[in-house]
Amino acid sequence: MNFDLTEERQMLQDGLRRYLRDQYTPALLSQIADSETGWSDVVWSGLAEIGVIGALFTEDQGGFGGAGFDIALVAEELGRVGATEPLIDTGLLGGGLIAALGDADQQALLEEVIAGRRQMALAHAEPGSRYDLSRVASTVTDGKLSGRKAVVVNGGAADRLIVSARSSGDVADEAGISLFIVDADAPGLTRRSYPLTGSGHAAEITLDNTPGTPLGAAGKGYQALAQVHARATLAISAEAIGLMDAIRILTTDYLKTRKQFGQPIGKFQALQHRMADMLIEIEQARSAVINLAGHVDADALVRDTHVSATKTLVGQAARLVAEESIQLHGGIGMTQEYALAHLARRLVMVDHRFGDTLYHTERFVALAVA
Amino acid sequence: MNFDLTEERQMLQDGLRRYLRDQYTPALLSQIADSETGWSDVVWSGLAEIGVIGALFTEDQGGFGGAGFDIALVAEELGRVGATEPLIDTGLLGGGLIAALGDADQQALLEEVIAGRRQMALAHAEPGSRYDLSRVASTVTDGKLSGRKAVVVNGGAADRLIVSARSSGDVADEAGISLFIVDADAPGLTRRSYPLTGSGHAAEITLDNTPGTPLGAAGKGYQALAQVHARATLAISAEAIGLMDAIRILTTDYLKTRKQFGQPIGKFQALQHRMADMLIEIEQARSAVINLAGHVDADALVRDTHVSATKTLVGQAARLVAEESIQLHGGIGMTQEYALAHLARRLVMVDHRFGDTLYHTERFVALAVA
Amino acid sequence: MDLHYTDAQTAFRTEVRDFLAEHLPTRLSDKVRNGQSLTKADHEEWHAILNARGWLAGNWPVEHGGTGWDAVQRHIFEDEMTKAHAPRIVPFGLAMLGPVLMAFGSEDQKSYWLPRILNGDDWWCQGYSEPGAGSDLAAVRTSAVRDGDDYIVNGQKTWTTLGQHANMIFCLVRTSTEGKRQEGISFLLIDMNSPGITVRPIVLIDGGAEVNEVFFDNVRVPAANLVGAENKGWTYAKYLLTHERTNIAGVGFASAGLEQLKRIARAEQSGGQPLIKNPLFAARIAQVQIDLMAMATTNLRVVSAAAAGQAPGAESSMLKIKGTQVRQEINALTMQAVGPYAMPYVSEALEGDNDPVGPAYAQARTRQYLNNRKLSIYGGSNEVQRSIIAKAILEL
Amino acid sequence: MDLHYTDAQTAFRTEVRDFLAEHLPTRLSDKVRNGQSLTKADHEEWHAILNARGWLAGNWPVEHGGTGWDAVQRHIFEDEMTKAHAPRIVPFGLAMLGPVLMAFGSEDQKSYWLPRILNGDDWWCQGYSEPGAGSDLAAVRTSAVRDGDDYIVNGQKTWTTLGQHANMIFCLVRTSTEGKRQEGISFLLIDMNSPGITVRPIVLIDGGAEVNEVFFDNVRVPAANLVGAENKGWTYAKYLLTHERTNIAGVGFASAGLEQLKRIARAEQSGGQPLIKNPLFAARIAQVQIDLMAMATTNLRVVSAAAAGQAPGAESSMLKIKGTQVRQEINALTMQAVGPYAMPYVSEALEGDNDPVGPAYAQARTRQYLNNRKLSIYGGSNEVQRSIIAKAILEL
Repeated sequence: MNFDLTEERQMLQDGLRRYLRDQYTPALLSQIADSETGWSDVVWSGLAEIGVIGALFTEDQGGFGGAGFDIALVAEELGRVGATEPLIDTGLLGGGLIAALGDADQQALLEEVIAGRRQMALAHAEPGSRYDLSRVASTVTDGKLSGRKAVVVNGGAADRLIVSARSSGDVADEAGISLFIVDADAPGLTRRSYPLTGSGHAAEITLDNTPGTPLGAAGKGYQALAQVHARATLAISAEAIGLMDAIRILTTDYLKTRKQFGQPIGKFQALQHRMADMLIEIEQARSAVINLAGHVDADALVRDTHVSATKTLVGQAARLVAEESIQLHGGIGMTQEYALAHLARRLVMVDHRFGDTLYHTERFVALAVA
Repeated sequence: MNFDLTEERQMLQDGLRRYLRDQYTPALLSQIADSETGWSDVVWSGLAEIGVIGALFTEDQGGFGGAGFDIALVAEELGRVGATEPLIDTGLLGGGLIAALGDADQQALLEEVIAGRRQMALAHAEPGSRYDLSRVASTVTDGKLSGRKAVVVNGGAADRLIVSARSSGDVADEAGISLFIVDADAPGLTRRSYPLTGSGHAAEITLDNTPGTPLGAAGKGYQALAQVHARATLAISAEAIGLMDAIRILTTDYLKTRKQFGQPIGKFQALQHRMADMLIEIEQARSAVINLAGHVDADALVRDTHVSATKTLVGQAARLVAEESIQLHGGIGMTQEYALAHLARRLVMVDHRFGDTLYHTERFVALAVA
Repeated sequence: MDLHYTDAQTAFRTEVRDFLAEHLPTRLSDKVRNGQSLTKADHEEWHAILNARGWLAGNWPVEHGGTGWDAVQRHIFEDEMTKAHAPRIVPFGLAMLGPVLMAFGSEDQKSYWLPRILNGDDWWCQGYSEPGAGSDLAAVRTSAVRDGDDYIVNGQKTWTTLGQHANMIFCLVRTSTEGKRQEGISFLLIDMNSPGITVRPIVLIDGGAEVNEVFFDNVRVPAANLVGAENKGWTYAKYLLTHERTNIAGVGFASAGLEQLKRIARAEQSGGQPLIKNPLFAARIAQVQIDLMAMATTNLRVVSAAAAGQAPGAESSMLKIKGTQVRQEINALTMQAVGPYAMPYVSEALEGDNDPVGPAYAQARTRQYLNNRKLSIYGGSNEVQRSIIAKAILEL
Repeated sequence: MDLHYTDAQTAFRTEVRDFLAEHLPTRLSDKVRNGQSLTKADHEEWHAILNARGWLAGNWPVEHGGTGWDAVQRHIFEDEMTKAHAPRIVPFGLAMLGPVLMAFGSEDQKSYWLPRILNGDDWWCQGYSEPGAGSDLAAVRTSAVRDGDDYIVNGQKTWTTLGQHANMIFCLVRTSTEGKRQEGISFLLIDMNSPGITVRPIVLIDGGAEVNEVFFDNVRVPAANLVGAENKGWTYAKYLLTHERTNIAGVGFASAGLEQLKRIARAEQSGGQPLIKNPLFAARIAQVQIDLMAMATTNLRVVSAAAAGQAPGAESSMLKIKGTQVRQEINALTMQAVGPYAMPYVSEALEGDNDPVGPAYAQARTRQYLNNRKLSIYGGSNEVQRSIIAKAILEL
């Protein structure tokens, strides 16, 4: 048992942290907010250069990491500055599915992803599917895809989409889900892109007899989807740890400097105790992320037990930290201009991707309680 | 709309409060703890004399009250001193069922109850029936009762029991439950009496071809059981308000006198804020009890919606108040000798009669949410 | 004890309900129901409708053009308004300034300003908070120095809600620095179009711009606009704060919000069934519904005491805390209910879009959740309220 | 980062598990599993079994008859012990006094007392707390005045756990009233059979008598029983408090408790199905299980740091708080699970009854719930721990 970082990871963390601290200025954030994609091209290239995208993949896949602890490390650092680059969408979902299922030709695309030259998105969820991974109503007929895809994060910026469609079975069956690589400008595909709370963009996508290239065996997409979702959940959970650390520090600093009724408000015992409780929950969430990082490549039962435990705990801690930090700041915490706003918005949205506390509590019950 | 007490109720409250304050000394409590019944004969007679038992019944029934607000008023006062007399069991359950279903002869028994000369208990719940009111496995054959009854509060002291048995239907059906008046020393009836946490006694009762006199129509007992349980739930909820008021005052007084680190611990802001939160929840519970008192005789849907809302909120407040008050007292709050122990034990047990927060939350969902 | 309304009260409720059914524009109630923002024109339209019926000033006496309602009638009116998803009445002129003028204003001030409030001639805003003061209202630094028949005002106010719409502001200003801080404060009415006033919007965490900073740079204000006596403004401000708190729990807002939550939870699907059938989500709704049922009665206990002439005391602190907890929990559950469609950011400007991203009911839920974090901060934060309870009720 | 145990550690775990399967008497594990009290003889029996195997002193070095285990081995041992429902090792001699004697005791003291602890010749108890002191340990008033070769001790200790079984007590006593309060305290070993000592049981809220008051009335104690230097006892007491805190979270207790909770929830019926199938109850179990999974890892992080030689700091305050929250929640859920059978009061004396009221697993659950309210009070209340976190980690 060992909770220390390896030397390589320590170096990656140091470099990445330094890079992001320099890049993620308030000016960059406001530039991102006004941009068409909701993130920065420059930073994306920089991340690729440092090797952050490569850290998500094994050497066999053309990267130099790929373990749960690699994912957690880089995602946490991105979270620490509220970075909005599509590491999850282009890297873990898009790149991850190609790494898992792609044939030799398709693997070339992965190379481009790792080099930072290609944007991707996973067009899987649909209006009304909520967080159910097996619920797919879109259809494929003679290799042509039809259907609607909902809240496809990075869907506007992606030049390649991975699209799921049902080739057999009932709407909620795990079997019968097929995956396809689809050009973003393929015929019959329309995209409506819009900004997200906390930056980044997503798109509503309509497919109408849109051609796609099969990715993996027909009807066998579910296992790979479940695997990349586990890794994406790890990433967003680790990102939440970074966000919570940053918010906690911001709040502690504010409590030390802000004076009211003649003393720093951090001297008020009620606020001290609430900060202590917040810290305890952040540490709990951190341990949960470590657990998930260590088991994200385990068999499905063990993996998903940790996915659901971690996402539940992270979701609960995220709500507590977002709400308490705004409350303890008072008025200033309500303003967009102050650094907390961006971080808190991103943190609140963590519960709305890859299943919320409700979804994961129920799944945990099914997997590990009853 | 009017939240003031009528003059009559105000007088009853004043008299009862004064009486109980004088009677419920630490000496009486220790006497009660060592007694065979878990309550005081003397106080029971006193309560009858003041008219407390009569307050549970309408004039038609031989009392002079009987409304929800009458029940709430007397139960709250009993709670305030941690009184353990069987107002619920002899009065609301035993007496209440006779008032609802008894023929002219049986009503004579009610007169004795109101006069304080007769002890009763309801032998309804069974091992494994938990809080399900319709779950009855005991049987009746040719007027003879057989089965096991669990945690029959006041079952040892009662000289008349009301026993439920199934005359038809499946084990959980509402229809087919019959009620009987059974002599405590009837043949085939065995009682094992034992003390309860927070005083009072209960009995495990076994019936083996025990004779009983039918109370009400065969197979039609459920509605009356539901009605007296609603009234009993109101009483135990109001009792909890009295307990919580007393505990809150005890705790506030302690915080004012107990000094640590050089000042009364009531000056520590973290404790102040927790006391404020506790007070808010007590007030919420008080309002819920008022709601139930005002609707305990309404039609079943409205009545039971309030029963479940109130019991849920009271159960939650009770846990909070019991745990916080012990915590805020520190070591002294853990000792049996200190007044808090008896009150807190009774308060904690409130969740274990007539359905706990879990049971009532689910019932509320079924009645009023989905 | 009697939980029931009198026949007259029940009849009044019916009258209000019928009026709203007939006169409340659907366009406005749809906006309120979906949590969307209202424009200045929306507010003015609704005020005019209520004023035509004589129901705009529920807490004013008849002699000044108000309704003369008692506390229970006001409660019934507010209850029906929120259940019908009517826009709330903008409080600055009607609920805040009006009562202060009636109690402390000169006859000239009353006869000039009060009718203008009813007629919508002025949009008032509130100049209380200053930067860095937080919940400490007496920390007024904006100064007013007498110069002939005028005061010269310099300083800054902040958190001025809807100040962008206002042509008038009532301000606490410092007219003396001697003695206790509370004793040098005056209550001044200032024309927002005066030279030297700058209004700067503060964009909030939800992206909306409902509050403002107001800067005063040698602003000349006629001394006739002083309310009451110089240096006595603190008294008037406290009067204003304690005067009208019967709606502090926001029972009506919570009821309306709960109804919306249930509507959404019936429409959203989860695991092949309506979300409201999910036992865990249903239990969370149950919890907030049970809390609200109790809070409504706590509120009525206070309202009823107020109707009997008792001044609401620290009980209003309890209502404030529980009220914000319930409303914020409803907001959180509603945001959770809309699932992934909580993520799209829809600006105020775009929210009326005919082709919304996802269901129309989902559009404003995250904004509303974020915006309503303010409920536990403003008007004396919940922390301040807890300290009030500890001191005033628990005597700790 | 590596969450896995080494092969040697895994082999050790198997060895411990096998030993417990063979040597832990079922009579004892049944009592522990059902939350029942253990007698003095029960404890002594179990200590002797462990001592025979050489595993009684997990935190002692080999030279003194201990195991020489590192922090991870100790963690594995404790984990297996609690999973097997073994009685906990009574800490007073082994975990508390032993390390202090090794660090600060004379050679005579070490060679005399340490073997006696292992052999069970002495039952030690702790004389730290005094009436009214609460979490303020330095408020020692019990005095020890030198008289020739003896000290004369007068005063009172309280909350002395299992003092009724003890023949020896280690005490903080005041030997000087000059200077800082901490500087006049000494660490003294006292024979409980000395004339002038009275032990009075304190009955707790659960009806059990596990703690005591100990009165000292001119008790004569040989000066040879002073540990270390006079007036330096505070240092030794602090050492004791910070020395062995890796089990402060009580992960093993919580795991065993969770397993019991699930066993009961499978056995109890609610609405015609096992209680564990009830979605709301299952969700509450899930919550505590999820919390425990995370806490176990937080604990390992601290254990692992300790194994690497870092002294656990304020992190142990976090573990204390979360550990008590988890254990108390498990107690509350277990009491809830047994339903109406939580109500019967079964005294310690009767709990071994062959014909229990209701299921045997239900008997002690309310007592256990009430008794374990102490977890968040003793050893520095959770309030004190929060203040430590605020100061030491958050630097507020």
